[in-house]
Amino acid sequence: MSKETELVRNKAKELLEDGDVELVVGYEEGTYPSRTTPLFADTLEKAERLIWNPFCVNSLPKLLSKGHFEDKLAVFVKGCDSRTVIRLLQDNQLDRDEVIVLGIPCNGNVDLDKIKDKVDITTIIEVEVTNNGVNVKTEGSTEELSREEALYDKCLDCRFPNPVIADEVIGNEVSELPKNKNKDDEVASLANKSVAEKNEFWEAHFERCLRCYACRNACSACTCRDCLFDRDERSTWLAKGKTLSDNEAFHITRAFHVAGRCVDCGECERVCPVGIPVQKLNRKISLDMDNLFGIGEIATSEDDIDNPPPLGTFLTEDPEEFM
Amino acid sequence: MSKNPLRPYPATITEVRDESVGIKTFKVVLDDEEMMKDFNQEPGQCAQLSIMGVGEAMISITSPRTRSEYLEFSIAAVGKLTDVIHELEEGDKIALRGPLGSSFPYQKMQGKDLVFIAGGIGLAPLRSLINFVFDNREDYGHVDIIYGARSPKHLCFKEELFETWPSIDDVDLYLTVDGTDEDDNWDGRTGYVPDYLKDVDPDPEGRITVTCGPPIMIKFVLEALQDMGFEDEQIITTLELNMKCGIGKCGRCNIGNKYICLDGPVFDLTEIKELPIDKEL
Amino acid sequence: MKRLLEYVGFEPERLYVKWISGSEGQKFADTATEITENIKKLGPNKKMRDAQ
Amino acid sequence: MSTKAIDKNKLSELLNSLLFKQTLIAPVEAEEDILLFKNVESADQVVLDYQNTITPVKDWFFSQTEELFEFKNKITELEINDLPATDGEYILFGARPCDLKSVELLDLVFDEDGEFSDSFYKEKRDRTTIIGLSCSEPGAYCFCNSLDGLSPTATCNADIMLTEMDGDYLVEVLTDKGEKLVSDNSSYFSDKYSEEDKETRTEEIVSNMKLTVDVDDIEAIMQKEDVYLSDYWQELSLKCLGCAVCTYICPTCHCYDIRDYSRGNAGIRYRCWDSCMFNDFTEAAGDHNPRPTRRERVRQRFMHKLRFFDERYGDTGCVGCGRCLEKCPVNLDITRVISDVKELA
Repeated sequence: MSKETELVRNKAKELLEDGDVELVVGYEEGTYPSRTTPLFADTLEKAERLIWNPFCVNSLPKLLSKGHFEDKLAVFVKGCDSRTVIRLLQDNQLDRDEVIVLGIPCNGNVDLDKIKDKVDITTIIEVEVTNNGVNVKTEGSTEELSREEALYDKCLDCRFPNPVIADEVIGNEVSELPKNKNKDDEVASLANKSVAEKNEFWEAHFERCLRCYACRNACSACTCRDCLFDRDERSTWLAKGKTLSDNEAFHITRAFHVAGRCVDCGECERVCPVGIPVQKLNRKISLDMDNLFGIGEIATSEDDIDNPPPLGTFLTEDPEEFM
Repeated sequence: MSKNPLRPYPATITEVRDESVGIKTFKVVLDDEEMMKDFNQEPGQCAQLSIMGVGEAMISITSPRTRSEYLEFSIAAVGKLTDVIHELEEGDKIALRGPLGSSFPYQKMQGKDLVFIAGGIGLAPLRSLINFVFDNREDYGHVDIIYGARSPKHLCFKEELFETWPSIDDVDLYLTVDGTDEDDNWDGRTGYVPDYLKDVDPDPEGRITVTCGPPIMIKFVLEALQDMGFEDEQIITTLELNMKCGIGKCGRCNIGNKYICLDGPVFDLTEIKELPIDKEL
Repeated sequence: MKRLLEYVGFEPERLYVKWISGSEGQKFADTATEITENIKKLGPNKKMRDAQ
Repeated sequence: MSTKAIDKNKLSELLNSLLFKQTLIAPVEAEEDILLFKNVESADQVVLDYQNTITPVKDWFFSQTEELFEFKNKITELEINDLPATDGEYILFGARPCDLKSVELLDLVFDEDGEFSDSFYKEKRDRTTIIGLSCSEPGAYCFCNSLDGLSPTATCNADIMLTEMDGDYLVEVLTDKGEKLVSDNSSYFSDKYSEEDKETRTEEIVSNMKLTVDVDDIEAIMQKEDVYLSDYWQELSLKCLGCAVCTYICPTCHCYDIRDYSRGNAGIRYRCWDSCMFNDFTEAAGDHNPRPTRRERVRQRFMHKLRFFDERYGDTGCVGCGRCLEKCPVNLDITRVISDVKELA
């Protein structure tokens, strides 16, 4: 058992035993030790199944945003997830007094799709992620991979390895992570391409979209109870059918809807089954929003909870490019 | 290429009647005469009605096949499509495919006494069977019709209720309303359908009951019938869920191994009890 | 919006946003003429042509 | 019917020659690691050593969006016309056994005899010759071998089945359609292998399966009322995001929606995939919903696969392709559900 797993289990058991919470939300082993799945532990027995490792990727706070939970609960968050917590608090999707946020600093999550050609993912026993690389220990051997070779793209450009909101931090704070990738530069270089090239790039991606709405359902900013894409029977401009233009209209519309609210967690892109670079759209919007409204990175501290998203408010000093 | 099962055919509305509050009855004739002649719906079956560009909905055919020169549909305006249908007038076009779904077991009912129990627009699907029975009067025994609506204004098929049906031999009609407004000239019974059923107290011996109405009414009627000693096979009802394809494929109306659009809407209580249901439908 | 549409490959000239007051009739007419002329120069939009 | 062999280099020659006369649908890499079945213009594009495509072959027979008919309408005039029927012949190349099995299951739904047989599905099905391709290396999430009649080399309803051997492929010719294709192109094939060779190879491949699950009695267990009403479904639904990845990439899911596109006085009606995981799927007029929460929707999906499908059609609705557990954003795993449900009973 890893040191982190032990800490996570002990913390969960302590909170449940003391009656501080009714439910602890964390991860347990999924199909394989290298795959994780969310666990809602409401008993000490279940808390014994909790784990923590670099495969704990999906954002847990999003699962709490449905108003399903009446009891006080605790949730484990990484740096990126902690921004989701702020996002959800901004939207009144969570009640700050009812959630104990347990932060765990993170060096990056391992992408099984990336490493599956190099190691047999069914035999992975342990993985260690450091600033210098990723060591994957399997039943037979240990593979040393670079961060680029093993981590999710979203983790290669991580600016928030440490939780920005937490009632308690478990484990040691992570110092600055290496920048193995620069999303903003990628956005800029795509933006500088010709109209035709940009069109070709996006159409090739949008054409594959299945309209499964995984990006929406995993999104920290998508908190509408009744989403307009489920209500398309009432709209004439966006059909449920899968055509390139409907797919395109879907993605452009969704990008707008998260403008100024996207916390760059990268879950949309991770969950997309057909590999659409959704984050390249959302990041572009975030950069534009910063450029127009000077908002910088949003949801980076508890103080941001009361800062309304810029497109949800009107200020007389708002920029007006069209005047 | 085999026949496109999802394609409807043009039809013309030949008559529109105001039935009750928010409910209209449409008389519809398929434009293709052959098709109209061969339509041959069984009592209780449905058809898919479409307005192009708006959508399609499964509606029960309220006229019997013994009156084969037209099809009647009684429709409450409850959604986007039915709102548009309500604006249609005589001579307007609609599209139609069917007949779809299961029918009442009218052959099994032959020689039996029958009790029809309906609430509100729930009389519409039963009406096709009631008129079928009356068109073959000698095949069936005594008929009781217990029918209720929210108020006298909400009663459907008033002409049949007050004139046609009472004049038929060996028929008893029991009408009730939940309540009345001041301007209602109502000297009949006030109260709920399940209570009236208990008062009428039909003898289960040699009887089959058919019920349709709002879910809450069906629930209490089914309970009452069982209390009176009716066996599950003697209790027949119709289920309704959101349906799309009408041919048991699109998955919307799936409950257990059944598709309501194809295997239903008519079920007897034995079949319903076999369905996995954990709450009221 | 203009920025995003441009990013996904629309010609930026296809979207106009301009503030015109109800009293500025001439400005409205001039803008409409200007837009029409520019769009004619661009020719038909090639994106999202498969829309039904 | 007969067992033959084809060399690896001859296979691509064969595909290129078939391309001239027929439309070839085969797995291609649309983007790095994103494999999809698509129309192929040259045999070079075809990927042979893949594990599973993202979307299953159902996409070919039961298109994600299918136009049903066109209409012209005014209030007192209405014209409805079928769209021109597809012509031409198709070859679906490279379908894995799980996907082959799924076509067998979809046949039960769409291609039944009777008045409601789905003409769109049937048309494509009748015009398509299926060349299956055994899995040489089962994927990490594959569990087909746990299901009845399935294995990484099962032929199911393929017309021709290829199994990779050392340097060439063992070819099983299984139907008249397959026989025709092979006899029309006989120069590409030789008589090297026998049925025994296939058996030996199958054993070898099966020994590499990573994931197994015991599905015995699962239908009977799912039929128990206690299981249906169990709190387990509520617990399971907590982690479900409610997206449709599992159902859209599932080779046997067949739910669809019907919608109209219309502009002015004309338009088309089309159908498109829909998912029981969406919250508005069963919502009726008046906001009444028989599956109001994720609990009922998650339960419906597993009940349908493991019980209802079997009750209606006599076969399990899961083919063990492993796509849903792999692609589910939270790894909601049907193999885990099967073993958990067994514990409940």
